[in-house]
Amino acid sequence: MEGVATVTTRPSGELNVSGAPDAAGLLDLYGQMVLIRRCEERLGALFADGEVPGFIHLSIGQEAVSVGVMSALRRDDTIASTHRGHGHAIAKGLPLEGFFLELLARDEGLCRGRGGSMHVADTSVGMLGANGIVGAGLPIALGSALAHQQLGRDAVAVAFFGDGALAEGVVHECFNLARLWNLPLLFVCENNGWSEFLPSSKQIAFKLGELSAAFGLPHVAVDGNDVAAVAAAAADVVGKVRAGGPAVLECVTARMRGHFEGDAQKYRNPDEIARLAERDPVGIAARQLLKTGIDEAELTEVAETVERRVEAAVAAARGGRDPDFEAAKAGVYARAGGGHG
Amino acid sequence: MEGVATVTTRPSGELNVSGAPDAAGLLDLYGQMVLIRRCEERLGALFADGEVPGFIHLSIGQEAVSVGVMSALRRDDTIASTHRGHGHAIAKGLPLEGFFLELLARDEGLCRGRGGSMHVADTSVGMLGANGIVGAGLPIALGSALAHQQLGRDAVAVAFFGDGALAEGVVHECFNLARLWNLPLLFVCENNGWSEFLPSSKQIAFKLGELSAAFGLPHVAVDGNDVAAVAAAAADVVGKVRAGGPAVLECVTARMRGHFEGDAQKYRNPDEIARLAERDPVGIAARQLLKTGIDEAELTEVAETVERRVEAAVAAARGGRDPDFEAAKAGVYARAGGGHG
Amino acid sequence: MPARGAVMAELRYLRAVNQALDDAMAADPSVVLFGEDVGEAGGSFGVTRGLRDRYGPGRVRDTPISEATIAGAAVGAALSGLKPVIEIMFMDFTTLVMDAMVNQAAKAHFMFGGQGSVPMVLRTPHGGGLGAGPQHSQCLEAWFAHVPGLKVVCPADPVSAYGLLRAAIDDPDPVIVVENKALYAMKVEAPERLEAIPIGKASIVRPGRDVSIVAYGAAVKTARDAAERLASDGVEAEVIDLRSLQPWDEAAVLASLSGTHRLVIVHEAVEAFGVGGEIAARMADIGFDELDGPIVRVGAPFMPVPFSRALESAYQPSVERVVAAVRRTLE
Amino acid sequence: MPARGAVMAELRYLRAVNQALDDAMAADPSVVLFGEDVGEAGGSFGVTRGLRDRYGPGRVRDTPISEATIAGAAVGAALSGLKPVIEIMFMDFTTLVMDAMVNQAAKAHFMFGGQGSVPMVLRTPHGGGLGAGPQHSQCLEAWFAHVPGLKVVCPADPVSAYGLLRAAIDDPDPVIVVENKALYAMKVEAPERLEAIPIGKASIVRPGRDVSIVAYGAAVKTARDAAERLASDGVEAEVIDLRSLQPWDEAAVLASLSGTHRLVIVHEAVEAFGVGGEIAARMADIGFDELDGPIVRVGAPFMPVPFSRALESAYQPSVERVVAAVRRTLE
Ligand SMILES: Cc1ncc(C[n+]2csc(CCOP(=O)(O)OP(=O)(O)O)c2C)c(N)n1
Ligand SMILES: Cc1ncc(C[n+]2csc(CCOP(=O)(O)OP(=O)(O)O)c2C)c(N)n1
Ligand SMILES: [Mg+2]
Ligand SMILES: [Mg+2]
Repeated sequence: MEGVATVTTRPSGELNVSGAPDAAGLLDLYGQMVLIRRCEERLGALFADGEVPGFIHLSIGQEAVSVGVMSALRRDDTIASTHRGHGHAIAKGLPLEGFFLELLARDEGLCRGRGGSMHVADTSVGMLGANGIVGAGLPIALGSALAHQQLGRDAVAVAFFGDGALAEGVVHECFNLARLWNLPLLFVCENNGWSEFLPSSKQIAFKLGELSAAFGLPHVAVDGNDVAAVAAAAADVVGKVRAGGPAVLECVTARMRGHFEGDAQKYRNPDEIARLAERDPVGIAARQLLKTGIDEAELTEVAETVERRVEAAVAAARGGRDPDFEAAKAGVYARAGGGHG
Repeated sequence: MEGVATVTTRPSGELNVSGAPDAAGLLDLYGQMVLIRRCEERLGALFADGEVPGFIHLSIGQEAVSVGVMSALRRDDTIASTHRGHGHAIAKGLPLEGFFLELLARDEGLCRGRGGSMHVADTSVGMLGANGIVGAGLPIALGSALAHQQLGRDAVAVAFFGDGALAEGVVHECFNLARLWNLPLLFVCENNGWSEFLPSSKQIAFKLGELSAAFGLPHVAVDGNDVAAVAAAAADVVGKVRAGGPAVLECVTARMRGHFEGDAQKYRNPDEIARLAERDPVGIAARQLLKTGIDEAELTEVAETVERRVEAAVAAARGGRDPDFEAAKAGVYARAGGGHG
Repeated sequence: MPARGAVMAELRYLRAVNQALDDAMAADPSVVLFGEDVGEAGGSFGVTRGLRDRYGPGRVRDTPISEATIAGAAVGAALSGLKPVIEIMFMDFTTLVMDAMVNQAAKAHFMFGGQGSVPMVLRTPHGGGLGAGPQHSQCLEAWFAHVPGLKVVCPADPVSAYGLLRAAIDDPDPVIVVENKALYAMKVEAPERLEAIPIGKASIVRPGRDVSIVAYGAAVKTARDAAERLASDGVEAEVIDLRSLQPWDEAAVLASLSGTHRLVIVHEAVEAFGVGGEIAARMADIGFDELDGPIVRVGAPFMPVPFSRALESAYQPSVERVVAAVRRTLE
Repeated sequence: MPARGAVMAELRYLRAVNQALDDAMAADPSVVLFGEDVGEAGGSFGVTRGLRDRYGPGRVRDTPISEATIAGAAVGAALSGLKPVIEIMFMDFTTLVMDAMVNQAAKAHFMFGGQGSVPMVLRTPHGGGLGAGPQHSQCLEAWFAHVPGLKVVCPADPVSAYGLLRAAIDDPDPVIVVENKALYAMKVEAPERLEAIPIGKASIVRPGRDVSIVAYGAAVKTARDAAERLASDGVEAEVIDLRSLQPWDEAAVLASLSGTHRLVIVHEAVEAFGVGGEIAARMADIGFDELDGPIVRVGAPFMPVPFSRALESAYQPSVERVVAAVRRTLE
């Protein structure tokens, strides 16, 4: 199949991927992963304590995908995310305080408490929103890529989605249209093996690589728990997308928590859960760093810095105001007028 | 790719396909094609004269698909059709008078004048409806296949669709689900090269064979203008579907008329139109028959019989009543009750 | 049909739905369920728990995330001898099944001239109050009620949840059963026996002479609470639980209005262009001579369902707003 | 903005839409069009003819048959600096774009807390009269009017078709422009200049003192014709063309009702749970004291749009039915 490449990286734990970040770069990626991890752990606790309303889907275990892919993007590149979008949001550079303020439903939050976890957005950094509708981010990213192309910007758009989302027809429509219009659009599938409470193998009858090939989309598969590998693959594929059109990046990863917080995961084999720690992307990166000569103390420092940032954001969020109802009601339209009924 | 076969038949004009019908069988298929052809020509004229309301999409040039596929089906097998569904309907055995009565919007019509061309149906012969919504027939056929499977019937369901429909996401959803549940479902793509006024190559970035392979669906491609070839391929693949699960049959054919009646086809190359006659499935079958020793007189007789049947049906249709409005209004539900507002 | 649950001391809404599915499947082998996670996991809200074990993986099927195909397949299955009951996890996701429901399910019986019918049920929960935000809380029933060929019911309590679902499954036409996430935990004392409740019939849940309050779904409780509050001021409100939205019980509403001459309509859905609009419009026509005051609606304001608790509680129809509405029409 | 068409002697509805697109594209390079066959073929109804040649294949794009992606892409494009105008060939096919329009386009500005907006337009023709049958004739505008965050307009004549579309394209929010297949051929004497018409404002197309007839789309002509007929009997009907359905001009309707004290509402859509329900309900509340007779609606009966001419012409709102409705409220 013309133009179709499949790349699979080495088993995690070795920092040997061509084009991979150097030690300083890896430390930076590591720091971002620790940040996301800590944010989500903290959110989990806040949720359990009733401080976060609604329901939240944590991306713990999948941080390497967010951090690795985003390391290849510029601020003017755009992304459309999913219900499991905290990692994408933080890695794309959302202000941490605005993020926590939003998750705690405060008026000072990024979305002024109207959206919450499933709708976090920051258009100023090209983050076009988490999304509560599986698959709905893809056409949004496609439209964004169309805007980049049509307005002569050399930006790319990235659509994140899970393996379960592959069952939604709109995903296939987007593959087709991206190819037809040769859009600067990268499809990033976070293949964590699950779609809610069922293994996605019971829901998806095909391999993404083969599907991509049928659509004439270059497909790159990477160990999504190895941030260096993801970063290297993303740097390569994003460059190609920017220059020459759409591609698919499949990140094989693992959901270390339940589908949502509060999910007891009775459907999951305890062995599988037990083995998850081995694949922890934060641990993998830590081991890689230690091998390069970085010492424990530096990692501890990263953790401490992150801890301070996160606690500061949490404290700020707790101090936020409840949003005002009349103001919210007045904010349905960018330009109101008439009586809406 | 396991379980995937691609069969391409010889160029049309030779009756040499293994499992192909014998001369008597071919004459029967020929007769059905002539019947569909004549019905549609007659409909075109009636439409031009204002006797058929709405708009109609003729399948002239594609009769071999309807006749060939249906020759492999039983009465209890079910089909879901498209906006271009006259051929499917007639080949599946709809009563001709009821068909014309419907197209002329009569109360005695198969759908009592409520549906018309795009909604012709006859559940008693397993014809679950033409459809005005591109792609919408596929899930209906899939559900019908599910019923066959679940109720332990050994019937199959067939979903007809055009090449343009391949852009609808629901088609891909159905490929996936049919494979997952191993349903007795045959997908028949009538690839006529056009989607309304654009070549489908400008709308579809993939080859159906490759897509089918990605879904693990056996794919058979056949010259859709060679009824013997279609019949042979259908007999084979329907047998496999009945025994063992879903498959795709791609019939490469040609739309000899405009997208709908009244379409001046300015977008179409006159050369292409001129060359269409060579591929006329009725002509191809006639030449095949003549080679087997059947003589012109027999073909003429077929034409005359068809002519009489069609004219009788047209006459009957013209004699039909207008449907009654109150009766129609009372027929929205199978079980009414309460005031619907 | 006698209920298995006849010995239960209390009945929860969620359990009533489960029982209705169970009883319907036991009674009729052509009833099948499919939807996302309805099988092994027993449903995202736990509604279908135990049914896959009881009726097997053929009759209770987990589907991929393909709503359009789930609904479209139900149409085809219903045309071919099954009685499918599908679950759409949140009513907000019915945005993805509109073609199947509106262009196919609703119209088949009519547009095929009376051949066949589409005995399918689409179950889906609507409603807020859980901080689920703008894409997981919407009440979109007015869309379906506008479509000739569909029927729509919305049970407000466990007994109706059982009874309306049984009726829906028995019905030869496509029925949307709108459940309510916030009501799943609601419990009542279990009745002696559970029975189907006819589609199209309202229920007077509290008699009264001064004003008629028409409500459905979670708003029935709000209306009852408002009626209690009003009673302490000497205003006797009659509360009508519509139960069915399409067809809805015009006769019952008109009869009540003829006794009270005042009408308030309450629902959780957005007020503008909502179900209450039709009821009000109809009564402003056929009930005009009975009206002694304006028809006042209480519904959600014209905004998406907000995430924050503070916003969402101000957003949802409250007892205070219903009381104020009643006072306004009595002025 | 002066119209190019200022010299035309007559203006057709179809041509007015084309002109609005043309002028908007000339004025603003961020306006792009996409949809099925809108490019090379100039649209299934010919609305976009010539635009691809004028503005190039980048700004006027033919899409595959992927409605959900067409609409969803418009949302993403609108969030990223374009002003997309998409065409959905028949309003019946908007069943396939509900998620994009309702869960994405309508909510983005609100749920992102005011960041960005979605300046997209979805153009689509509704309406019957062409024998197009149950899946190619529906009027589904009430669905969209029920969704906070969307705006909906429905031009009844060529001048409005131009003006409302220009306003829709200029608008920072998502707007559904509902055209009418049967009106595409309608022509009027061309005005001196064509201008944007503000969204949310109704137009009194005929003054009168005895009854207010509120209509939109093709029903405006029916209402006018009915008014003429009534005038010959000495009944002076005021005819209001709503033009915008969301937001709709409550003040204009109330003002008219305050003069006439009688209200009839006419539309081609199904009456039950249709746009007229909201107008009636609102007037039965805020306009109650003005009402001297029942509010009567004239819309389609509760059935799918039938194929046969005999059925369809009985199905569509007629002058006779409007006259009868007026007589009933005057009784
Ligand atoms: C259209 C739609 N259908 C169903 C859901 C409910 N739902 C939320 S997440 C999810 C599973 C998604 O699986 P996947 O895409 O693999 O993402 P993951 O949760 O594994 O990150 C489902 C079914 C939804 N939000 N939207
Ligand atoms: C959902 C939907 N979108 C668009 C249309 C309009 N339409 C009718 S036929 C057609 C082209 C279909 O092409 P194809 O599937 O190849 O069938 P063919 O007409 O070639 O038989 C289109 C776009 C429709 N009927 N339904
Ligand atoms: Mg997953
Ligand atoms: Mg075609």
